[in-house]
Amino acid sequence: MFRIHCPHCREARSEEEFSYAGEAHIPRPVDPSSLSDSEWGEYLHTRTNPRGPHREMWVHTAGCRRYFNVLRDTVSYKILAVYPVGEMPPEQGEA
Amino acid sequence: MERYSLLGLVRHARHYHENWQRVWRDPAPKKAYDTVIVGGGGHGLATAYYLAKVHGVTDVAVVEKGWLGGGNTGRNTTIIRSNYLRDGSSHLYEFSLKLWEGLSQELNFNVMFSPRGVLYLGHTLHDMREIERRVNANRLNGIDAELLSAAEVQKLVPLMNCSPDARYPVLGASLQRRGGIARHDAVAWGFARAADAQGVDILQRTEVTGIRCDNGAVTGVETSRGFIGARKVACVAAGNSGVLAAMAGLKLPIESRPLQALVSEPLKPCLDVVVQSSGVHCYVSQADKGDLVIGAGTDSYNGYGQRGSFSVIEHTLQAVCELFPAFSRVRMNRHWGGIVDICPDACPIIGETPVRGLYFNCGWGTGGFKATPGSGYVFADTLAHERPHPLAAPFSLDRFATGALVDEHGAAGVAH
Amino acid sequence: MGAEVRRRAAGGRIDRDQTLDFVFDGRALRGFAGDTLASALLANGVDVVGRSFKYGRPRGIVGHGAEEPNAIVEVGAGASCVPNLRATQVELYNGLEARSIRASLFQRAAGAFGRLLPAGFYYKTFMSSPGAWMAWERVLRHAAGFGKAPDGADPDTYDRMNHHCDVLVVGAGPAGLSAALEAAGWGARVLLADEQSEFGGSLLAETRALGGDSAAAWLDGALAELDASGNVELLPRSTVSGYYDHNFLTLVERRSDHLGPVAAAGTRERLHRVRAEQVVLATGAIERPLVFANNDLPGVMLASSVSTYVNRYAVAPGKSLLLFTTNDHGYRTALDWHRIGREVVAIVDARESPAGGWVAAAKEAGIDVIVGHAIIEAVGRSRVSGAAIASLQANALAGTPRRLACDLIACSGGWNPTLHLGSQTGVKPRWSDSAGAFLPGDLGGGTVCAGAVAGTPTLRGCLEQGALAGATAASRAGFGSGRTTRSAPEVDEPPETPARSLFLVPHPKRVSRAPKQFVDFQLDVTASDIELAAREGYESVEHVKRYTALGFGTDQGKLGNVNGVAILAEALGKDIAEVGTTMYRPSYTPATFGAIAGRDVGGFFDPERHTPMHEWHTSRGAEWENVGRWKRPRYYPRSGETMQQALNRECLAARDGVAIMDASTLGKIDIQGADSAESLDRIYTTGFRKLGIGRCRYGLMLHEDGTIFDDGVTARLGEDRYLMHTTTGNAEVVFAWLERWRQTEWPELSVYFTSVTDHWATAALVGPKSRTVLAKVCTDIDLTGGAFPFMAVREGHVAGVPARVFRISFSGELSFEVNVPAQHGRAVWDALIDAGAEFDITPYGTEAMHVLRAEKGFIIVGQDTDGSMTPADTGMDWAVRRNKPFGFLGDRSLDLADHLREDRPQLVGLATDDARTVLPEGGQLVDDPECRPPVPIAGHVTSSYYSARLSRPIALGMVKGGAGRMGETVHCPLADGRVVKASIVDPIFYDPKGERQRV
Amino acid sequence: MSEPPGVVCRECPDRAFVNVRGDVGDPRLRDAVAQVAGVDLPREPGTWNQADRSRAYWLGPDEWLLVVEGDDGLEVEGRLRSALDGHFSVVDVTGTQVHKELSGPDVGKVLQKSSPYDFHPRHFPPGRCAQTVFAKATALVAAREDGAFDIVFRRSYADYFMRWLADAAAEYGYRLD
Repeated sequence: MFRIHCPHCREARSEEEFSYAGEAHIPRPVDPSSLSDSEWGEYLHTRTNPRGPHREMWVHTAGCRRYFNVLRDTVSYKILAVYPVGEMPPEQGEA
Repeated sequence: MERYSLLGLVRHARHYHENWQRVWRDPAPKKAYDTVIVGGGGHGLATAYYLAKVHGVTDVAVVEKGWLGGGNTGRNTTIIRSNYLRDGSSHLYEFSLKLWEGLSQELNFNVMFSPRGVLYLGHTLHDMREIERRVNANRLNGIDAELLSAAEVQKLVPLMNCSPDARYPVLGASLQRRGGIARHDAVAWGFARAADAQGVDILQRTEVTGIRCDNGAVTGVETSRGFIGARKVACVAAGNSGVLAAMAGLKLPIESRPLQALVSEPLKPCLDVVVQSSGVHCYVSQADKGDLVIGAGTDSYNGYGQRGSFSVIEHTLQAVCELFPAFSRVRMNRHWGGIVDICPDACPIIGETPVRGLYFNCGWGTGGFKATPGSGYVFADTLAHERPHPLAAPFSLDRFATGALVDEHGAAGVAH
Repeated sequence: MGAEVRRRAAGGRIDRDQTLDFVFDGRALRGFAGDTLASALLANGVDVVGRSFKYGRPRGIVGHGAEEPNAIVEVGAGASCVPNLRATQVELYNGLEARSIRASLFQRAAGAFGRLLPAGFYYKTFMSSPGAWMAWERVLRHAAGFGKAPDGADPDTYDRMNHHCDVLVVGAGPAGLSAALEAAGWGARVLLADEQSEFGGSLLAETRALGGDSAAAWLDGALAELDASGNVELLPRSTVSGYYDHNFLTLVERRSDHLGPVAAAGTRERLHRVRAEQVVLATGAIERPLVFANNDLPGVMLASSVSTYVNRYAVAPGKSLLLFTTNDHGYRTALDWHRIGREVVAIVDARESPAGGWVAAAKEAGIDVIVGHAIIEAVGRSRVSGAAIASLQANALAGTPRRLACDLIACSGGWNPTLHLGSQTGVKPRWSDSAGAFLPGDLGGGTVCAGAVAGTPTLRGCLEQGALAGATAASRAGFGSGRTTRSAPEVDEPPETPARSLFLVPHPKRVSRAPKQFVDFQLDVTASDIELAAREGYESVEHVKRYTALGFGTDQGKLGNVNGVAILAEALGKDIAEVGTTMYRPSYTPATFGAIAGRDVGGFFDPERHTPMHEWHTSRGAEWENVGRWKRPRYYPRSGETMQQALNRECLAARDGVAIMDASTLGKIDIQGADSAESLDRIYTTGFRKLGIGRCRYGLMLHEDGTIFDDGVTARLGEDRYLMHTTTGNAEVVFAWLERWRQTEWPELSVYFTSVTDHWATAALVGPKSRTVLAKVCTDIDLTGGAFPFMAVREGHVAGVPARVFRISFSGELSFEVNVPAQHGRAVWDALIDAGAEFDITPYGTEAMHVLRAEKGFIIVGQDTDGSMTPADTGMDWAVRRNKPFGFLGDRSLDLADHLREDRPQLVGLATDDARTVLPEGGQLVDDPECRPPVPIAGHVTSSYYSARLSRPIALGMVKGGAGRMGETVHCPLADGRVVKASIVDPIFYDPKGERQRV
Repeated sequence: MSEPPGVVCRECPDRAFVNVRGDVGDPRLRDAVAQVAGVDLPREPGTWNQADRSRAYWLGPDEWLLVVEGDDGLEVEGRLRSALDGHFSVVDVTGTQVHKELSGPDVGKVLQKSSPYDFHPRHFPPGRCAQTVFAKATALVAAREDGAFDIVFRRSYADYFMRWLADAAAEYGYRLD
């Protein structure tokens, strides 16, 4: 049961208030029509799915309804960093 | 391999059970094998067994980083059924169910397959339409399926709350009588013992740390016990498929998530069929030992922690108490998690990869246990003939490029 | 009434003024307030409290708390029965009724033929034929299981409560109390929980003085201080059952079980969900039993439990005690026994030369201390009558065993720290040779272990360590310096001789041939079972657990696990550390389903969403349909009407006169900003840029994989303002979808989305007379077709309330959807009903809505589509614009190879040839009805109704390549064996040109 | 029951609710709200401001709920719309919102039963507000100077919400005014 710091509400809130929104940093291709079927399929379905630090999006569904990025270890479940959409994660461990 | 039987038990009892032999050997790894199977769970061991038994390929090692059956084989709620919606999946699961029906005899190991019937409840008009669609499709595919009224459900499960006043009343159900449960550990052990007897090397406590490729073809696996050469490498390691794929430079359309389950304390028999409801999110059966075995949902996030969010347990038990108000006073003994590899269409990936000689069998999501023998059988066939078994063909990796997804979200049950 | 033959006249923490009558297995007995069922049973001389799981052997009480494996009872009866309670944790109340677990015939037989049933016997037999197991299973199932499930709905209620605290202290023994005092002193918000009815833990049975005063007096002082502190919450009878990620813990509080079988008022149990900044684990330790032959005989108990019964409950569970110990601590039980004037037969100490303070005290008291010996076998039938002891050298026996007579054997094999909670977090316990036990692993910076759980052996040490833990935890949570502010009370701690590690006591016979040496009492796992597992190659501790069932009981192996691991290590020739222990999982002790569910059952299982007109529908006797969380009227039967009759009436009213439907549940999203149109263009397959103000357009929304996800009509309200309608079930998903793209991919777009689903109450006024009816209550909108055309929206007043009126139609009839702010919804609805009265305005529900739209061939997303269908599959290419600058979500997928196949399922109409039979929804369609399974499937029926307007059945379906098969015949096999023939027809059955909705 | 109830729930009728979106850094937005409703938009996350008959609750970094007693939502929306300029959104949501006031010595316990949020006065003093999970729905909860709480939730959940409150508060004594 995670406790997640919402960067918009600026406080830690309980997991029940949030929804997971998948892997972060998968930008939509600028020109989908230029992609082959398999390149498009990769955008649609292929995920990093790492064992360890994972960059993912969460949304504060029951709170401010804003999206943000989280760097979370998928084994220890420790949250290593929380950072805004559109930014890259800070150096690991800086959380 | 010594044949197990009642007579054998009596004979061994005379010698105080001091003469039982090992169920499988503990060999040192050879330098190389024809085929190395990564993952000593039910699917991997079944693959090894059928490779040896059906195809005569015995130069096989099963490499397991921990203990046999320690992944999802030993963590699931053991529901077995074949009433899937789409042709591709129903044929595969039905093939598997037929193997289950004779598996104890085939392996000479009692896997306690108990075809006590699987009920799938409908709570809304929409549910009932979907159930009817599935029941009809099942019948046409030669799979036993019945449509039950709420009254018939009540008769089958007296403790169930079938009141029309419930928040989501039971409107009816599908019943697959040939479905049921089995003893999960026994499946891994039975396949391991039988594969070992065919000459397969089972290497426990051997962790794969790398997959070696040369010129687009696999040459073997790096392990914690050194390099093991192989002409073919078959990865069957639920919960680790992505990690293994990355070792070969591949990415898969898979996300690994915790799936939770729980058991009550042992009770005298009070539930004779398996009950599934995706409407109120409740999957419950009663094990032979008496525990209520309850499947909870998957967590919404990726994780390899073999534990999940407590809210999932709360929601599951709300559903159980809603559906079985008498179980409210029963107590939860243990809950735990497994890691399931989920594909976008809730169907597995079975077959070749862009790396020659490297095969994957993964992505079974929440429903892999029931497929164990069938999955092993078709995967072994695919490995032996280096082309997809016809039943595995719809589940190739390239469907994610062509768009030919199989979409079993409805029938796969657990909401993803 | 039974006599309390073993109750002492004085002492203990029981209240002798309050006698309590209770019934055990039909026997009327008596105890006192402060008793547990176990202490009362012992006081009454009840030796056998149950039969064992596999062999049906008689079993007695072994422990005094959560570790008790044997005394499993059923309390209460019928719907209020609670199965599988431990008698050691059941507080006695007046009138309590308890039953033990009886052995079945099978178990009695198993007891006699036990040798036929080694570990895992069932894997090796019962498989002569595929049906053999099902037959045997029936027998075995009835033998297995402990208590009976209640037979009816739970009469009690439960709830849950959330907590946030700086420091949660788990366990209110000496360490926990010290921690709580210290943390509270620094001002931290403290929660102190203990599973027992009284706080104090081991202090409740402590005979030594603390700081010169009695333990009881110190305890009272500490509790008074905590009580007076404003920032401590005390939770007795509260078991911390689970320890989850990020310091989230669950506590189950038993609020009424000590008073009666059913709570007289309030909730029976409460689940506390705790978010703790810091956790102090002060969970203590459980004494380790010793594994010798027949060690399961009633009368073999833990030494600490014997002392607890003597000191706390004033019960002497026997006459003549033989103590078997591997450490100095055990001696205190012999001293307690001696102090109350009972006979200590001897102390059998496995060590060669114990010389600690307690040893000296025992010798001083004249107790016979037999060193270098072990009890190798307990003797007796249904109760211990003696023991065989033998000299124990290294790890083998020497000399001839001899017999001692006794009726009570107390065992002390050392201590197992209660480290379950720490282990639940995923951190493996580590073996410590010096402690001779598993200790908690490194639990990280949010947890502090204190006291016996951390391996601290002495009371003084526990008090000191607890205080330090409290200060540390408070400091980490931001309170204080981390230093302790008070000194621990003085306790007499004599020097001790190191303990001896002894797990399996040797027997003159081999393990496989010796009388059973039990490791796990509850599941009848013996040392020879573990050896057999190892011999057969089940070498991992997890395999052994699963093969033998070691630790699988409701006690989760609190007594047996460590002995089992040690015996396995010995059998494999490995170290205990190498073998390791299995992972402990929540719950620490079993937790009631109801408590975890809380109040979210029955009427609170899932919220019902109501529209402002809900009461009106109720008053009209609506039959309901659940759509998502909404309650929607399905149809309004008049008395004596069947559903079909009501439907026919409702449909005909909409086609011929005027009908009204509550459409408030449709999702509505207000869209504002300069880029509103651009956003809509990207989200929908359709184009919105050129839509005129005041006009509406239908749109299809796709997932990125090209499958249909939602549909609805969007209206342009102003230059930069739109209103989107979504389907009822998808309202929230679509809203989240819009926000996701806006926030994460398109932050440059100037657009805001606001959900207004709840703000608007919507009445759909449908039928040729709808204009006339609306005109009666709406005078400021020109309703004529020329001024207010189809697919337009106008603002004005309806029944005096500001309203938006849409000329959109899901029925294909002239239709006005009247939207007013929800607070006025009911009043406007009433006004419309009144206005329509002269035209017999007919309310209709979702079922008639479905028929009306099916007559028009309109799809319902989720019914006619199933998550795998593209616009082309549903014949809606007309709603797809491929030439927009950005494209739209999902557009690329429409060109994927599989989406261009010609034999994809496509939406068609189906007309049964007999024009009588209504096809079943979900019916499958085949081309060849004679084919035997597996039959190639051509398609399926998605929607099917009897159309009153057309006087015949109509259906929609998905048929492979259906668009090119018009006029062909398909067959629908029914469950009863009949086969219905149907023709593939155009999906629009009524008014194909759409003239009626445009009038 | 002569004992004073532990929890009292009071209806707060006759209010206009308007959802306001925009850039808080834009003075035109703040000025327009101040001019129309007489209240400052709070910039601090999780806080609310009150002035005379108006309240402004922080909902998100660019979103507020404006509550004006004794006014009409559509009219407030209209006045704001004419006072505003640039990229903004104002929407009358009066029909969406139900506003209740919870007070009494045991109100904290009822909140604890209903939400995983920490409403302890150390963490949630007067002037704070939070949107959070409330039972199986969501709500906006605000702490007031007088120790009571304002609770705002969606109309379609009202039946569920009111039954939930009555049930959760029953053990402390509950009165609905």
